[in-house]
Amino acid sequence: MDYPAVVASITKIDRRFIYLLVGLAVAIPLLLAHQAEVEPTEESMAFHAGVSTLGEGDVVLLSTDYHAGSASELNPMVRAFATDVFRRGARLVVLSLNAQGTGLVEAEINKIAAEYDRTYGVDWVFLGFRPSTPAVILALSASPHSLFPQDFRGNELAELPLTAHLNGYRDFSLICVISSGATAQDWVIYGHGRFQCPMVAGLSGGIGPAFQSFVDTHQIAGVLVGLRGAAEYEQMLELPGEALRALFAQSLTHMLFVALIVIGNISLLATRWIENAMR
Amino acid sequence: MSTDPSILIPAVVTLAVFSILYRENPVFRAVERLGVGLAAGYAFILIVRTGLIPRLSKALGAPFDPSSVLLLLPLAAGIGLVMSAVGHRTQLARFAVAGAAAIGAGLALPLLMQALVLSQMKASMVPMGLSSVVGFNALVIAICVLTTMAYFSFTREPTGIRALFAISGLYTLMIAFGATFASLAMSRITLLIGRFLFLLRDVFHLVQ
Amino acid sequence: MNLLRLLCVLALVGSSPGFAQEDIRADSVGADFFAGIQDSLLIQEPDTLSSLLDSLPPARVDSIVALDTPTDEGGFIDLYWALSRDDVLGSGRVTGYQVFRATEPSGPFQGIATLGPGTDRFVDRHALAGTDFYYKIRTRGSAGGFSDSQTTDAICSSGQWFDKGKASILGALVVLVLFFLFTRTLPLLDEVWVYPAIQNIADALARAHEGPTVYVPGAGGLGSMSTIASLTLLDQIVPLVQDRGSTPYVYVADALTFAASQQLLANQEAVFTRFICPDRSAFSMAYTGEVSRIKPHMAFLVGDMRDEALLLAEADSREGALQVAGSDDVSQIPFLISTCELTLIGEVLFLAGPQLSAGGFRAATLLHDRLKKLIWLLIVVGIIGARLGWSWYIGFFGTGGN
Amino acid sequence: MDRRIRIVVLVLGILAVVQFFVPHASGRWVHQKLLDWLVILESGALVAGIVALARHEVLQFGASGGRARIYPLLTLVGLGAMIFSGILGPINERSLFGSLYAWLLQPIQATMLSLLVFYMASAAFRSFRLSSAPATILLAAALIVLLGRVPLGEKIVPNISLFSTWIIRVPNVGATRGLWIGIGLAGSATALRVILGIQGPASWKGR
Repeated sequence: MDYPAVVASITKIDRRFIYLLVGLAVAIPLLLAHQAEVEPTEESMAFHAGVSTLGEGDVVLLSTDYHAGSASELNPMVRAFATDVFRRGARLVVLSLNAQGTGLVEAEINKIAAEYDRTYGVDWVFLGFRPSTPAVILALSASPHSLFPQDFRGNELAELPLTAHLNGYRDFSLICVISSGATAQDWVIYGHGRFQCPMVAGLSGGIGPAFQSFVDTHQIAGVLVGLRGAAEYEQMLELPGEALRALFAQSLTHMLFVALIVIGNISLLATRWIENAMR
Repeated sequence: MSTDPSILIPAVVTLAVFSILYRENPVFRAVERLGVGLAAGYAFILIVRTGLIPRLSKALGAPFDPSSVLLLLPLAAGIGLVMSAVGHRTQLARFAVAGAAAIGAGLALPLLMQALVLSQMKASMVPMGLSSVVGFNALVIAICVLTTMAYFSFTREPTGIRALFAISGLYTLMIAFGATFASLAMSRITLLIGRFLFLLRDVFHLVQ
Repeated sequence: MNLLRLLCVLALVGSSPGFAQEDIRADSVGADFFAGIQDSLLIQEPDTLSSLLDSLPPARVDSIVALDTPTDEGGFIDLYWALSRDDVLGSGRVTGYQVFRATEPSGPFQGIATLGPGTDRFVDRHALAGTDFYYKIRTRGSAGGFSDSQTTDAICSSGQWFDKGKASILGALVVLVLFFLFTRTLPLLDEVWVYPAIQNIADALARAHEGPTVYVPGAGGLGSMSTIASLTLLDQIVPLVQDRGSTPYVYVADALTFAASQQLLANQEAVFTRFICPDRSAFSMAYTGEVSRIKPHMAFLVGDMRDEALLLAEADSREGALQVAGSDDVSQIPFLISTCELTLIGEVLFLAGPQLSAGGFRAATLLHDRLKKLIWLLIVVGIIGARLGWSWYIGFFGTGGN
Repeated sequence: MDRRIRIVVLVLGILAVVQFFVPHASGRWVHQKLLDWLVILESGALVAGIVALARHEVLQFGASGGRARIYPLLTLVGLGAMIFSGILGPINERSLFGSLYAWLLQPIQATMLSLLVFYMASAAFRSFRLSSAPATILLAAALIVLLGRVPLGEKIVPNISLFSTWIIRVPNVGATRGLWIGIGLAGSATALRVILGIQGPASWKGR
């Protein structure tokens, strides 16, 4: 048998074959519909604890800063967070620092608000999107009214019971940032840095490790990281949702990644070894 | 299979985008260009219709406030930007850019110091030692911070003990980058799961 | 009345055995005598006792303090008080507190807030600056009874001109400015070591040839310092690239950055500056299309690169371009390292422009290294200080709430 | 001209720094005005940008021929459809504007980003190599975290999640903290130079 040729063919495998493997690794577990179980991490528990301090009537600022690309990871967090807030009788002011976020979030929260019998304008308000991230974060400190004279639906903010008397960060008991990356850093620097308001964050998986140091400094009280964070939060709320189910597919794809890295390296080492042996 | 257009249309474009995995093709290109136009238009409407117009109409409708005259300055500069976009270069556009950069820098300066420098410095100054897990971890973190900082040196090549620090800094960075890479892969996988779930559940009804 | 109070306390001891004995001892008679009564009463009739106690008003709030919020623009008053002694977790004796406010010590008092049990502070956010206010706290009990605290002294809120909590940041800024001025007085070294990654860029540029070179100054706005740094680098690179016969294409996602790069390159011939889309992910889509059309041989993705960076890098690598990437977003760096030939990690991105320039900017390098040395030493001292319990030293670095 | 720009930059920059330390109402007023300006400038620039984009696509449509013409046309169609539906009708989720988003834009973008998994898998196979000592360390850390963050990994290698959590909480925090300090320092030095007009718009020669 021609070993060098076999090994070489592994290294030069068509990338479309790898694409197919990835597709299968995601699709098959989804078809099996297996629900994973997870053990919550400290950071997720801290996130939950942060939300637990809310009482009846407290106002929470939720900033949903992500685009459609991260929706499958972050929408479950928004759903779980809104459910948690409404269950506690707290109220929600939502905005988005990504234009795309507006289209994703309003419908989601609307559904949950209906489920918990919450009225728009009294229990929650959607402010919409504004450009220039640092400016918006800083401007909310004084009052949302100058930046958002109207909400996303065109209502005057001064006429809605929830927002009529809002006067900057001191009126918010908690700030929750759900972000795919672009703005979480800005919230730490401009939002927490300037006003020291309690803040929790739901981050897409990729940026989680980079933000761990802000958790240690208490600049962020607690974080949910990626799909796993969302799944842990769902489990703590006893709210079986999409995240818990998707986690199984995630597990298998991780294994595929590990296998690919290992096979890639073994084939490389083998090629080198064979080359040396034949010389 | 679903026949609802609100499911079918997204399904078609989803598959059109996936077609790039097989090879470069005109359908993918077409969908991509359509997406660019849609995204630009979407952002434009949100900014103009929900942001600019209510603000301006409020400023015009409200009783005269001397301080709102100050808003005319950036407004003029903004108009200068629009004019330069259609080919009329004006000095106003230079003021707009310079002003925005200056305000941005001024706002950022103390906050960068606070959030990225002072807070992070303070967090490293905790009691450490080998007798407890917490102390040990704090020690490792402190060593990592100091070596990573030593890795970047711009005035002269690190030599001797500094070179040792710099090398350790490189290894520390690699550990952090490895961890981040893995988490990033994780987050991207989730996106794909979202799309597959849409296709398998909403379009083809293969899963509940 | 004293006897009633004693009974209340006893009931609490009975219902929660862990309740701090010190509290009781502190304001009652001798401990031995007390323990005797406790035993006899509790053993005899606990049920009757607690039902009797429920109908009594809860203990009132003591030591209420009103202070002007230390750093604000005026209009805020902080209230602190010690919890009612009946307010014990799980006992349900106290159902909440009510905050009352008046402009005269004799009233009329207006209720301004209702708070849950276990709350011992409140911020009045609508205390008109310059007006005297008087406060009292009402403790509400489970059976509808209540008791009012004493009225506070007059308190008046005012705005402050300096936020003392930010003194350390001001100190840091002063240090930065002083170092900045100091490094500018130093003579510039004739030969300055160039950081390897930056030297590699210079080498790569020297190998540039005809054909397009693509430059993306990040996808962020002018408010990000990395965008400014990237534009400085762009300014250095464009003439170098053009000298080698290559055409620079600049693609920008943020509108103000677009205007800025147009102005920066206004007197450069034959540079194509294009605004694509204000949306980061749509920008990366459009960029992919553009790159496959113009087929660059070199691509710079430097600046405020966030999650779109991966798509951009992937597009370039499919076209086989030599890629130089740089980001101050720590989470994007690993992937950039694995896909791009050269990566400017974090702070290197800020110093690439200054280091590549002919001389004037060398001061930037010097300033950065000196400041970093200072910080390094400050951290080392802080670590030793933490061991020795120098909280005053570590306090220097505290900023507000941290 | 350059002088006037330098003065504007210096004054605005210093105002923006000073207000940070002033809690008094006048500090808040300056802060509010500066932010108002920034948002208005940003909005103006966006309108300018969209105009430039449309102009470019129209020019490209005129310049290209045959099948290539369809691409600029599609961008213009997308742009026009969004803008007209957004101006003429409501912009809630049930409107034409909302439907264009939910039916076309949202799936296009979500799918586009999900393609990255495929690219990353391919990159993991091809370019994650034990080529040097640093690369080996990066690889090892990546493998541990990949295994440790999912329930299945724990079944293959017991206690790996503890180790992966330790990596994220300890060495990772140390390294990123070192990076953040450097970035914060370099960023604030850059900001100082922008305000003083040594770097940034005030230092550009222009025409």
